[in-house]
Amino acid sequence: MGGKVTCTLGEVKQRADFIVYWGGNPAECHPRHFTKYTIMQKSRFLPRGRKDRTMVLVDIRETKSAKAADTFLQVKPGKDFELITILRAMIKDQRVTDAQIEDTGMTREVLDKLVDQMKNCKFGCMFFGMGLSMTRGKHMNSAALLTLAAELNAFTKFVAMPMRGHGNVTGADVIMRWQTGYPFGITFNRGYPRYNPGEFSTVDVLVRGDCDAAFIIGADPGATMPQPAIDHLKRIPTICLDPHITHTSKLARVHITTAPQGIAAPGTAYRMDELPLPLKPALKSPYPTDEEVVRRINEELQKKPFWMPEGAPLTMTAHG
Amino acid sequence: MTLQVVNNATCTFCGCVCDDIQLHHDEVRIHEARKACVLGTAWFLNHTAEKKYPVALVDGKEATLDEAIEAAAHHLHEADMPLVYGMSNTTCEAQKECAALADQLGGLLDSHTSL
Amino acid sequence: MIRITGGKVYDPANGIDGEVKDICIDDNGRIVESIDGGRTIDATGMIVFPGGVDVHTHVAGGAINFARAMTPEDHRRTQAFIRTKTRRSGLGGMAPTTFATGYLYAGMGFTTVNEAAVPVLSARHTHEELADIPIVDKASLTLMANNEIMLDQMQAGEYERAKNVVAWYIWAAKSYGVKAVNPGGVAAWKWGEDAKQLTSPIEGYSNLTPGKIVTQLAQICDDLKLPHPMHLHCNNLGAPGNVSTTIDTLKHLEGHRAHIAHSQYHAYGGDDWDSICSQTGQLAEYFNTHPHITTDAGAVLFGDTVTITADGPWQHLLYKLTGRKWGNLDVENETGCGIVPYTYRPSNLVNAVQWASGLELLLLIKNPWQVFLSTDHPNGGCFWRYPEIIKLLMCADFRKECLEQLPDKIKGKILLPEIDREYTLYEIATSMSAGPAKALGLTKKGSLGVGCDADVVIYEEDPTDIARTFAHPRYVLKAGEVVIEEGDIREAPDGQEFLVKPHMAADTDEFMQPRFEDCYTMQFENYPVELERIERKDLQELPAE
Amino acid sequence: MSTVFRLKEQPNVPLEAEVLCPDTIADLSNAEIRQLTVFHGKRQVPLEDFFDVEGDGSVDMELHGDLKKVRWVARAMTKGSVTVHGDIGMHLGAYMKNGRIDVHGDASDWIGAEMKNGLIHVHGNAGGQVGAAYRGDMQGMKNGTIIIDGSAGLEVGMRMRRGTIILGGPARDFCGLEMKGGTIVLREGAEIRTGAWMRRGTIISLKPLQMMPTFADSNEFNPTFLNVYAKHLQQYNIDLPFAADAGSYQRFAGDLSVPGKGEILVWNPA
Repeated sequence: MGGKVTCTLGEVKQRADFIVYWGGNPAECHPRHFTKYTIMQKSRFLPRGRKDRTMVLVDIRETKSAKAADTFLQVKPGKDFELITILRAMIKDQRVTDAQIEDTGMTREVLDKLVDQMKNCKFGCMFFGMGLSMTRGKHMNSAALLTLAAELNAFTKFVAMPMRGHGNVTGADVIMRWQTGYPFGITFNRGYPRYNPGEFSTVDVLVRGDCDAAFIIGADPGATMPQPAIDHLKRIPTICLDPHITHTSKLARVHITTAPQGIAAPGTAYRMDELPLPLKPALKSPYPTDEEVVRRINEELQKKPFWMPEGAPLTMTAHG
Repeated sequence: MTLQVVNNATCTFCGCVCDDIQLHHDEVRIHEARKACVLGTAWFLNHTAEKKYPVALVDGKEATLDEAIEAAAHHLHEADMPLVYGMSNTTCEAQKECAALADQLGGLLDSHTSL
Repeated sequence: MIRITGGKVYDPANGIDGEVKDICIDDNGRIVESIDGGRTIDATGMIVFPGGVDVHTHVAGGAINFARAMTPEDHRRTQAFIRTKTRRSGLGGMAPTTFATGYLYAGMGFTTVNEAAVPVLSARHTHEELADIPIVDKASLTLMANNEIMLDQMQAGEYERAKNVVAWYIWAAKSYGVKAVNPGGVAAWKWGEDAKQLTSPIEGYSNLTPGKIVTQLAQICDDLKLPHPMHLHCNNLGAPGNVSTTIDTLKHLEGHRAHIAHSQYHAYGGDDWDSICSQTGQLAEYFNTHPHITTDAGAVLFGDTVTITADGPWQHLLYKLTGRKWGNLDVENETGCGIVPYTYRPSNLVNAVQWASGLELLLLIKNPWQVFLSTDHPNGGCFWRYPEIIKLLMCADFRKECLEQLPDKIKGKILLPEIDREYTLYEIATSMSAGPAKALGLTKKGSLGVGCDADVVIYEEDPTDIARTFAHPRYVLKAGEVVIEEGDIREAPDGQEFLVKPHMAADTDEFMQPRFEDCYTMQFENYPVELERIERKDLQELPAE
Repeated sequence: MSTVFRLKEQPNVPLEAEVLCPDTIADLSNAEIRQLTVFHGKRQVPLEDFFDVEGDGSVDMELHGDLKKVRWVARAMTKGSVTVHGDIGMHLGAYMKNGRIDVHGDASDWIGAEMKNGLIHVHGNAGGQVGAAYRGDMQGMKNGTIIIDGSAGLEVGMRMRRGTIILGGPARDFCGLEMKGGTIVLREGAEIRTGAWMRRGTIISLKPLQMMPTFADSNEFNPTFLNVYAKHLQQYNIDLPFAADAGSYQRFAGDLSVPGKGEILVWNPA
């Protein structure tokens, strides 16, 4: 069974002589990734910067990021999982036929070279984007790449990292882990955290109509989710906090305008490599911060009767 | 008019969370975000300290913050299975309050990650 | 105000060994000579200890949080703390959530913990987690021995500079002291190598050896007047025959204070996994003749756990040995950490040697002020299993029973069967409270003397099961507040954090900035943890030399 | 006499009702059963708020109604039978140890997840993760039999260790994902990535499959064990072709990426 082998971006900056971007378009979606963290940086170990590094881009179409790559590999749409699995087999010298390789849009020559680069670099790093993690196969595609990276450690130093978008989504992940043990997809309906993606993840919950009120903050599902999910948000009391009036605000029973984080609200945000950074707001907002509003809702709820029956046990063996 | 400067400000638009941005502002609007990329620049310049929207809306009508907080607490308290969702574009401090909210409510807690 | 009356008091810091006496607590949460009025707790027939102090544990920060994400299957089967109107919910298990960590520690009478491995880059994160661990007081140690800016200064022979760098990092991280892990080895691991010999130069450096790092860093900790000496995780953890590395390391420390972390993992003889054996006799003898050095056991308990250390090479080895999950996280310029779930089995010869070695060290090191209770949580076992270790230390007969589960071929590989020593309550109180508090330099902890923090545990002795006694205290008081009563958590107040501000040369910022910008990816100005982020703190400013 | 449960009130949000299990109700009176606690979302309510209960407790249970939102029925059951007339929600028979469950309707996700033994027969369709492992666990179902007459969703038999899953209809992606043993029979084939990352175990498909690239195509054959296995399956009214004159099986070995020693047998009619 695999695992997750990763590092902070500073390690990539200092050491990574071989970098793969898979299913992402950093040139347009994370514009400073190349210059600040990866291929363009010089370091004591890679004094010539770009010249000392090799970059491979894997994607289903040639994006602007391809210009920055030494090699662009165009994988057939929906074949990422197959291609990564082929690579896992090839690094172990298992036989895969040419026809099977070509079915992913690659050739043996190309993959032989890639495997050779992966095994013989000094420090390899794979970044994967939503082109990988949000297409058919979803979390299994990410798991495949993480496993490949872990397995490459039999030959050299190799790590992998998701290219998180969406602002501070990493912070949510990190905080939920320390407070609940789980990164997302959690229920507290038994009085303690339980986890089951697919059961407690929001799209599934909304599409099945499994919740009867929604509190939405720092997201606009009214614009991004499938229609049945949006329909359910319209049916139930939805509460929305956002600096703007969003699609979700328009379908919500309650909208509260809040100060935008990092611009007018202070605090902390986590970078994609799970490093926390302080925010330095330049402006003073006429609106309260998210933190303040949610705290006040919490305080308001404290005044109401608690939902758990009296005399319920204080500890028990978890059940899932 | 001379603009005020904030050094080493942090941009939360994408997961890079660059913390070397220099913001030039007049307290209402950010006029320049040096070192920021195109996405970051748009992010900083598109938010202002102007009061463009009502403080709160309850059932489509303008409401005070107190009224909105009371209404929010009421709906959440009544629900048998409330959901707390999102938390991408917000601070860790607010995220902690959200986790506390779901814990206190006995509800669901989920972020963008599950998409 | 509270008066605890009628209990047998074990307070090694004040030489009190089972004397029946009253303990008085004032409204400031301090122990005082006497009080007028207030609540009386009748502890007649019970025993009274100072609150436990964990000198070495991993309960907060990037690594344990990584472990939490890797073990959802464990969270599903563990003890759940149910939400109450005022108290947050939590999950126990191998890598407990922050809230549960506080409940579990307090629930067995521990009131102070030392988070022993904080990379500076995740210091901000670690403090946020520590703030979410209720009830107990906390200290944290900054990982230093593989910091490249410091290593460069040592390599250049710039001792003063190296010292300022260390001071700068301690203050930037808002920590309490220095943890050295596998000196030179983690830096090498980032290239997939390891540093196993104390006298050969480490990968990437011309003349800097692990031995030199150890000596200089110990000197730096002394010169900075840190209340806790260098906290050292020796090279070559877990490897057969590593006792020679450990003894060699200790020799490099002559003339310095030091605390050796989880020495069980560093006390093996043999040449490979088949011939591995305990060499705790040698190591204990060293401690017995060098009273200025302390250690914690890093004892192993059979069962499931998750191993998590900044020792990447060892983790990769474990992953290869077990074929289970593996997480690894390298932090720029500082350290790395690896995470592998693991099950210690009595039938496994290596595990059996580890289990015996931890207990042997606790029993063979004669002075309980020198060797402390720990499992290197979660590496050797979860901290909430400490009462099982106490039972093993106090009952030679119980040890004998446990020895029978071990494989036959263990004969001749361990010393435990020949050891009859049984800890007294006084010695237990020393090893789990007074001793670690003293080693940490926490003068108000581990003592029931007047002026100390009123962290007090009252146990009801269960002569049939000592582990039960220590797992279920009747009362636990934290800073004078009753937090556990009759087995229930009554209050979950916030604890405080211990910080030090070491003295450093005035130009250290200017010195650091260009070097910092060379290897880090965040802004120099954004890097230090702001003091005001730590809400409840006990800050100690250290004098210059 | 079976104990009969009729859903009288449609739950608004999921109803977690692991008390609906022979082990829990067998020795209880009708009145006691009515008072058992179920979780309607976060609300702890007596069972009778949602169900009419007929008869005293027994090891045989009948459930009637649209139970799509009712979860965890027959969790860890060790004996008796549960018969569902209607659709049933998630986690039916999860951790089940013995006994028999019949669903005359559709079932949802995670049925028979991590089950140890027993039989589950769904006469309609099932959701995903049939007989699978929950997140983080190393092993899915450890033994027992799951028969789905209709189709099933994603990750059927994920990490299963032993036992049998038989699907009358097609499976979706990742059928037999990381399988460690046991057998999956696919009468109508599957979508993609069947047997991905499998270590051991057997997947038999009566329809052509789109194979993962990391399976090696070996010989065509009619292994003798299939003869025995086909007879074994006849007790569930499943006909597995094996006669040489009717066709043969093409054998694929993999998943090479692990590298694993699983096999996928695809029926090739003559």
